Amino acid sequence: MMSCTVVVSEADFDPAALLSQLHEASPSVGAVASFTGVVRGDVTGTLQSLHIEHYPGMTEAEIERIARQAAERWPIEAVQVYHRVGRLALGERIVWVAVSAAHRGASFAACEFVMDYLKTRATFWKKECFMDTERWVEQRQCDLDKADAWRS
Amino acid sequence: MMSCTVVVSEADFDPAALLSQLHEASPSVGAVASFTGVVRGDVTGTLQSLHIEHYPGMTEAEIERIARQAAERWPIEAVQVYHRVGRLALGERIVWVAVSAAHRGASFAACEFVMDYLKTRATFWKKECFMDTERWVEQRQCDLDKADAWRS
Amino acid sequence: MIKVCFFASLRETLDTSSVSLSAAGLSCVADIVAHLVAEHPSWHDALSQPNLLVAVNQVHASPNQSVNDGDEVAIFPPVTGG
Amino acid sequence: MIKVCFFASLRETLDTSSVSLSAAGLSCVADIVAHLVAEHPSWHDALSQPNLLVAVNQVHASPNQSVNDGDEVAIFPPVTGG
Repeated sequence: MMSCTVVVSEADFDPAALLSQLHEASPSVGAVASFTGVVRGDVTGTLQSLHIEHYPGMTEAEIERIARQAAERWPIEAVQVYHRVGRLALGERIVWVAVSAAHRGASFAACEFVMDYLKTRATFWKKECFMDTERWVEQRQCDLDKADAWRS
Repeated sequence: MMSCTVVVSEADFDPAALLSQLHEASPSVGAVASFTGVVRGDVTGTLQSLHIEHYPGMTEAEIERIARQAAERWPIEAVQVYHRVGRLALGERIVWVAVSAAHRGASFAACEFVMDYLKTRATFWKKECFMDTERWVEQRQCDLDKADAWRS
Repeated sequence: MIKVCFFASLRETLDTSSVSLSAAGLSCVADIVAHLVAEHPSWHDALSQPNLLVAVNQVHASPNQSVNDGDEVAIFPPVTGG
Repeated sequence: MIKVCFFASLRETLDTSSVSLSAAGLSCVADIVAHLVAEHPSWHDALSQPNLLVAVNQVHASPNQSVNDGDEVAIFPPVTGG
């Protein structure tokens, strides 16, 4: 039975503690793949921060559905998803996805799968805040393509 | 210019500090994919520890060659590889590979590429230590197949 | 009653987080949208954006999904998390 | 001189970490292996394992790679790190 932890919060998370939880949870864990998303500066260097809104309740439920789909496709032990909301400065962590498994292939594939579907299905919205203006981020076609690619 | 850090040591490493180094290094880092390998219990439950031997000098040079190949294939910012040697108990970390990039696709692909080639080209050898016997681990065909798959 | 929630740019454009509607005569999400536009003509353009997504009871849904009294419906732009 | 290093199970079987050989008459890695077997007949089986790998100056190499005085040659079983 796969374990699944989903946390949406304004607070930061501690990757080291999260990794330890995964590999100390079970002697059959041999591999942990993880992904950290970070607020990246824009090309003009004028981005000040991001503001992230979400749909409380649905967000967590949708991420858990994505994690369950991953567990149906690959033999994995546990999935962790932490996603921050509210205001985030440049360089701050936004998202953490980690997947533990006996073997690395499953952990890598499931981790990337969860990230790709999170991008296209989890109910978060990012607003970019500049010195004197704000702008909602548009969904990127390449993110839709990545998620679609898992169907084949 | 990609930055590459390779450390082979008996000492443990701190994933949190390593992750922070990567995403604080550059404002253009938006994604960090990482992999942690852990000493996994065997099916009989009798494995006590691993002993890892390596070829000092060649190991580090070979891993750096692998990282450079990854940087030629994908737009990545930095690669970290930490690999432990000596005696490791069940549940201890063996290996850490982390790759930072602007975008997640490159970080995931390069991280898995480095792990797959590390498995088949980096000069480490694992010995499994049981209560009353020891046994050198045999290379697995599926690891060779994974590395070969990157050629196509 | 059916609760209808708006998020992100749509919430800002409508200047409304949610509304409650009587379920009478509303059989699917598209009916709700038509009803909202009839009540608020100024919402027409925002609610006609072709890329809007909908959820019913916190699950992704299509505009022709049926709705019932007590449901929570959400309408929002494409998601951009991660 | 050419230094020849052994690792892991091969090091244990030969009970030797490394040997130094005069480079005279040794033109490639395969020559070195033949020379070692001639000097140590008991090493024949261990050095005849078909899956052994070689490196010259800490770079993966094939058995027919040429060697020169001062080179460091290594012979080892398939690697199993990570």
